[in-house]
Amino acid sequence: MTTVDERARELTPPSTPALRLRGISKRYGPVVASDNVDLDVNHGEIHGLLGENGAGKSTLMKILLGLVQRDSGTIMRGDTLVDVHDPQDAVALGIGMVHQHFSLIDALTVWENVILGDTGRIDRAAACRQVEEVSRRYGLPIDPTARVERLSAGERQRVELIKCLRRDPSVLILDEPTSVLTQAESAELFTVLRHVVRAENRAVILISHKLAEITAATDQVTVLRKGKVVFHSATSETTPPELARQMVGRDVSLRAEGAALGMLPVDGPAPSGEPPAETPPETPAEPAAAPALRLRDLTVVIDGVTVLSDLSLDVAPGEIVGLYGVEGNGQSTLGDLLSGLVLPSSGAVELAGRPVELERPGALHRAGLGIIPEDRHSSGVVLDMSVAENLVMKSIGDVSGRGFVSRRKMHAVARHLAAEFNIVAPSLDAPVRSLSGGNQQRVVLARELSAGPGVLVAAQPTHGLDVGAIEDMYQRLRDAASGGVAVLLISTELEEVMALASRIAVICSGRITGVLPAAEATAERLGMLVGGVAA
Amino acid sequence: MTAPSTGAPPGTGRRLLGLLTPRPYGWQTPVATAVGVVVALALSSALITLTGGSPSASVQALFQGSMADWTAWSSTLLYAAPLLLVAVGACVSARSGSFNIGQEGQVLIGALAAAWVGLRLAINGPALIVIMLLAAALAAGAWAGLSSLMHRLRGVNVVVSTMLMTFVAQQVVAYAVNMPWLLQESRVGNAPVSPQSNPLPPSGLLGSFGEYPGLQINGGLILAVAAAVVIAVAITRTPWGFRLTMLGRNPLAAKHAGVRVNALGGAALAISGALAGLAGAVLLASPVGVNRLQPGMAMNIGWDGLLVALVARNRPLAAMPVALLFGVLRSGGGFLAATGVPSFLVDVVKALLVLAFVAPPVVVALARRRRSGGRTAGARQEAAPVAEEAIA
Amino acid sequence: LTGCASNDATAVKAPAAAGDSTADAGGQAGQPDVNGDGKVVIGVLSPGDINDGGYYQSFVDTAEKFATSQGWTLIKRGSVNTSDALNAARALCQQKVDLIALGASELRDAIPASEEPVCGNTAWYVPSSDNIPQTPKIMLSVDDANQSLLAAGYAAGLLLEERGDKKAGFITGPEVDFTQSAVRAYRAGIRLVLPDATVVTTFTGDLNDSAKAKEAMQAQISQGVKVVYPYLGGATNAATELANSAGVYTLTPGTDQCASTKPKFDVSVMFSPGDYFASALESFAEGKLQMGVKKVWQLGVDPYPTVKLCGDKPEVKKKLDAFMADVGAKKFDPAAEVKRLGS
Amino acid sequence: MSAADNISTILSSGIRLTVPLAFAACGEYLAERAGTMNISLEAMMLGAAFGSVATASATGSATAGLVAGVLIGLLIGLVHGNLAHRLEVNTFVVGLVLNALVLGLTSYLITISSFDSHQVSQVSVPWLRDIPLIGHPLFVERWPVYLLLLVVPLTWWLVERSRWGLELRAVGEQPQAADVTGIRVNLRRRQALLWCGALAGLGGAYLAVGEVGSFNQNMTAGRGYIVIAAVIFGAWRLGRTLLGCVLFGLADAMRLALPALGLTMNSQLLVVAPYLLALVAMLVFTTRNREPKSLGQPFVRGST
Ligand SMILES: Nc1ncnc2c1ncn2[C@@H]1O[C@H](COP(=O)(O)OP(=O)(O)OP(=O)(O)O)[C@@H](O)[C@H]1O
Ligand SMILES: Nc1ncnc2c1ncn2[C@@H]1O[C@H](COP(=O)(O)OP(=O)(O)OP(=O)(O)O)[C@@H](O)[C@H]1O
Ligand SMILES: [Mg+2]
Ligand SMILES: [Mg+2]
Repeated sequence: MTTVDERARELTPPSTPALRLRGISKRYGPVVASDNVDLDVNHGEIHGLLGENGAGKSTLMKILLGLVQRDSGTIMRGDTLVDVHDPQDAVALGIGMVHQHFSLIDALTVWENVILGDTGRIDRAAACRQVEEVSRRYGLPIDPTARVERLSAGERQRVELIKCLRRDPSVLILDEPTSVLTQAESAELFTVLRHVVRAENRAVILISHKLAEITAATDQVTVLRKGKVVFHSATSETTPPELARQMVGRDVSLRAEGAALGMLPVDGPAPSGEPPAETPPETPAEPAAAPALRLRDLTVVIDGVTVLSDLSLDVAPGEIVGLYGVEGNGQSTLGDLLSGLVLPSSGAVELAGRPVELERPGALHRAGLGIIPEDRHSSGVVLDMSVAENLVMKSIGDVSGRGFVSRRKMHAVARHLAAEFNIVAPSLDAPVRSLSGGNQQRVVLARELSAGPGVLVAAQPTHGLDVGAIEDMYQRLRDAASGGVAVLLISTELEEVMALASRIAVICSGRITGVLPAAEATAERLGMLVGGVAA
Repeated sequence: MTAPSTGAPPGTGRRLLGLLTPRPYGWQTPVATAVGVVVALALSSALITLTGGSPSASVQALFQGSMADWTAWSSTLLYAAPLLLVAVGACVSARSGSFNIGQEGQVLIGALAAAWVGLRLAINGPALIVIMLLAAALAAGAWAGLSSLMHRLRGVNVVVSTMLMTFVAQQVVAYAVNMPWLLQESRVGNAPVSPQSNPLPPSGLLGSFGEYPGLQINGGLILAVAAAVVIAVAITRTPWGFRLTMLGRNPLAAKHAGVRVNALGGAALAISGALAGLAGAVLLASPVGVNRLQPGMAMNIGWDGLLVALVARNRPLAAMPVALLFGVLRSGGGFLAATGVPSFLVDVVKALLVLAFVAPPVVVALARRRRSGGRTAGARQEAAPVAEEAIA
Repeated sequence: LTGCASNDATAVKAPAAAGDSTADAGGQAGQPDVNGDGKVVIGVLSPGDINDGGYYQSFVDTAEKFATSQGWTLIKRGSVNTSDALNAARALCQQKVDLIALGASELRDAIPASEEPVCGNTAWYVPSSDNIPQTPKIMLSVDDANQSLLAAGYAAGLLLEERGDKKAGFITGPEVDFTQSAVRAYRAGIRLVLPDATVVTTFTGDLNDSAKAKEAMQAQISQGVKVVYPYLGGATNAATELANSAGVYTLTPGTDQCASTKPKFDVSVMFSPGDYFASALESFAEGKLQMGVKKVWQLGVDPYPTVKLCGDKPEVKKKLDAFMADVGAKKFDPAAEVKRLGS
Repeated sequence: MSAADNISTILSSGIRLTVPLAFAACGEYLAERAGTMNISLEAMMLGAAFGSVATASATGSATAGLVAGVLIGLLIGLVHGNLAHRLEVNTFVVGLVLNALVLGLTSYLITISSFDSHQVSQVSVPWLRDIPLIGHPLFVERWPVYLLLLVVPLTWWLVERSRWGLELRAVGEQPQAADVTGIRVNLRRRQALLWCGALAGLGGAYLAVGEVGSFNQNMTAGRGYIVIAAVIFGAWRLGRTLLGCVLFGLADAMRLALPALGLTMNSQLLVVAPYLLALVAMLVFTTRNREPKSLGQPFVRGST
């Protein structure tokens, strides 16, 4: 490893940008993922990259990394024109990236993962030493000999960072690094980044959907829309509303904007010394009849880890209950459980007062529970089946007669739903894969609501949706509730929960740490509950 | 960063399925295939010339033995029937996402069961052949079901277990035909007996329509075509097939949608085994073989049937012409050997031709992807046509 | 015009076809060109590897030699799967062969083809060991494996006796009926000479797995076995070479290999299909090969089967020849002896 | 003969039967760790056996034959690798076709040629060979046997300690992640197949010019599949895989030697034993966790 001083010398003069992109374009068939993008990234700066889903942020970074080949354009590293054909080239150019997916090998240890992709002999002792050194320098504690499969999400994130920083990249790219971190962890991360940039004169590209993060952490900011650069500014000279407008191309309502952009005050965890106010027990707006959905003492253990412990929650008909918490606290397992993918080791789910036999496939659906799963690609839709097929997936019996699926009936149902839910698709026979994220989500929503459920569980329903789609989704959830459906909204976005829910339950480490009526919920109180402070 | 996922990862099967469906590309695939065949034939010719044979005569013999007249067609169809049965079964399991490669053994188990019923149950009349076919399907279905059970109980990889079970099946049959109390042929005088069963009684044979030298259609072919049609309809038109496709393409979503993943996956594997078992019964009871159980009687029909399904991209109807093609290779190859071309060389020619049919679609797909620039792009873009086609 | 052309073609062909059928009538018993197409084609099917340098190859070699000398065409096909026998025979018939010769009785399931119209004008030569029913369309060539193996055992016994030893070996492939009965006859033969001799038998499971055959041979050699019968296919040579290096006597599985030096055999046991086939081919050339008959080969009477000593041991040779003559003269019943001494 | 001599004989025989398996197993183990289920192992061994005998006969040197065997194994590995990990033809199909092709080709070529027999020479280690019981089996062997002393540790070192092996393991586990990290997944898999081909070739060549001295049709007789069973039995660990080979080799040796000692066993049972043992091993031990997670799956960048 070169020392910091050496690099600092090497990298002067700072006047030349570390990275200069000119006219980068990339098409995927009809989709222009990158449209003549120009971008300068300077040493000693954090450069924020903003944009809606599908704006082309990841594509641009993949081009930089050699994972995707650009159609046209030039890349300059310092003063030289370079070509990046594969990730090895990128490494040689000193470009490192912390990926969102697919970059750690579970079966290997931390140190093995960290040196993966290097060249030369393996020196275990040296590697461990380096891991420890890097982890000390940046405050990212980790055991170099641990197997990655045993690590938590946050720890994995640390490994990713260490792996990247150890390569000593002069350009560091982070693609949505905070989505699985607690606020405290995010704050730590930004401290590390500051250090990296200020003291070590590196260039950092930070991709995020969260405006607050961008405004707090970056020096420069670039906004992409539909593959084009639509806005560039020094961060200090712009404001979050301005950025939001640039991203979506119009003014957005404050609520939706806040929810869509994740504008959480990033002021760190609440001071822990002060004892939290005692939260009153759940008080539904009107003391309704029997709850439509009752979760009773649910405990789920996966691979020896208790992911949910004694989780209890009621949702009354006509009510929207928000389940709020930082990602990785058991929400996804709860979603899986309510999708029938995971069985609890103890506890029960009651629908309209009757316990559901969770072992029976499809029992929840039959008992009247509709669900919008968190990861629609993995369990919500079958990407390679058609829109129509996905729409009738759960009620295939209803569109069959005499043992055969009736294409006619299927199309009739699908046409009706597509019209009602504004699903835009090339055709009903087109695979769902060809739909945009928002429309894929509408397919799921349409399917679930069309079954006339008594309970609707929406897990991260607006993830990956643009503002218009978010507004639509909100309206549909409210409509469903006012129609008497009990809605459980599982979300990591505070603004979203605040915007929709009449009661807010907070989940932390697999248990409910408190339930507040929306009126009493403030960011501070929720923040404390999220941190597990009020048990 | 990977968020800890709680659900099971999408199965191996699905990814294999993706591979089992080389993507179609208009005119390019046929052209590439033609080029492949020409290359294979050229290589074969070179080899044949080396032995002092005549390549043109060999091509002619291939044709003569397989398509030149009704007799040749009859023999081609005889081979095509068991191949088609195996292939249709392979389509079912591949669609469900569990990749069965143990057909060669399942064919043998089917033949074993059919032979046992045919020789040991004193039934006369047409009931016998029906019971034989049922027994074959049941036994081989159960045999394949064992792999499913192992997957379910202990997570044993289906590909690995079906492969290993093939070798077990071979020894089971070898054992059965060596034990007089099981199925070994009866001794006449003091002449030695071979490791094979007695020939089946006439009521245990599959009848044929048509007479030599005209076109002869054996009951096995009718069975195979019926199976292909039924399975094709079941896969594409029934709720069951709908669930099966869902399972194969996204097991998690299927489970979420209320599909009983284990039961359906197991059923698919058992059905594919049962169809392979039927193929074994057809090998046993139709004139394609010698109507007795022999350890070598599977004659690679299981492996080749798997190839048929693969070339047909797991569509039972498309498997029909492909099975016919493989039937042509077999009957033509047999005829070629009868012209004096060494039979090992015939095997080489067949292997080269199989490569010629399997490789070109993939080459075309790859060339496409290379040309389209984005290396990441390929998979995503190509997925669309596959899906449409599979559903159509 | 095209119509005319095709008419011409059929018109020309018709008389030729008529000529064919007249030739058939006389052809069956009169000349080697049985089907009367103007050339003689012999088709040979063998269940084994026709290049094994032994048993199966002898059949093809004989046919080849004879066919060449007569200017006939020979079509040979080895390693025919028994399940594929019928189809293979049919395909040969379509090649218009005049004589189909099966290399071994394993292929007997091909015989039904002789009744089919495809094979209407074809002579059939079928070697057998007794349980193939005679039909009017085939010529059976029958030998009694008991006799040759008994004599082989007798020869082995004599060699053991001469060495003053009592331990003999037998190595073969799969444990199936024909190998088991071979063991019994061999053992009986040895015990005719040495009533208290022991015979060690190893089944390697595969007639062609040379490495395993060698290991079996090695094990027998280290157990002090002095005569071993490698009753094998492709693995014979590898095992015999090992025996040679240990000075252990060996016998050939079917063919005359006395001339061979590497490996070297001490006794040639001759019962290979080629030996019998040669005489059938001779009668065929003369047009005297008759269908519907059975030729039984008798040890001690016919030239084959027989057992020949390769080395120069007049004493042993005399006793062996006397034994075979006794069998030929029906002085005793080989089957009964095998039953008595074989197990 | 004393009991010790008998044991010593069986041990010798077991070692000779194990060695070709062990060479090929080292190769297959490495290929499977990289994610390829290499069915064409049989083709590699058989092709190499033929090539080695042909070359030994032509050059008069058994050692040259050994080298030729390795080269032929490499060639088949190259073909398999390029078809399966460049053209993305299903690896099982490639394996099946290659097996048929090589079996046909060698069976055919042996019919049109004849070869002298050659065998590599034997090494007898002074002193050590006199150790009772194991001295003779272990220290009087044909010299390529001692190559195992090199190949086994080298394979282990390559997989477990070298950077290449680390990358192989990554590729066999999570190819997408490995790719993002900058490892050329399909290249690594092709390289693993080359190593596998070289070692399977060495095993096949050893069988031909080491053990037997000549070639006969289908002389490997399914040893490739036994090796695959051994790797499964060994739960994708080198030590246990080799243990499996020794077990299968010794079982064969006992089967072949025991009749000479007056004992017999059911042969069918012994023939299936390797496959049954592999199945049982998978059922009894939860080998699933140790199975390379992407075993048998093709890698296509961008697909999941
Ligand atoms: N391999 C591909 N094939 C086809 N289209 C693609 C491919 N990869 C990306 N796209 C399309 O290119 C566009 C840009 O995608 P990209 O992943 O860069 O978006 P992003 O800005 O990173 O979004 P997100 O916020 O979801 O990460 C999208 O419309 C996407 O659908
Ligand atoms: N009991 C079973 N028998 C046969 N096939 C099954 C069985 N259970 C599941 N499958 C098939 O296996 C596929 C994957 O199932 P599952 O998610 O249980 O396993 P996995 O751990 O993802 O698979 P793999 O071990 O192949 O990686 C499914 O598509 C299904 O078709
Ligand atoms: Mg992205
Ligand atoms: Mg003629």
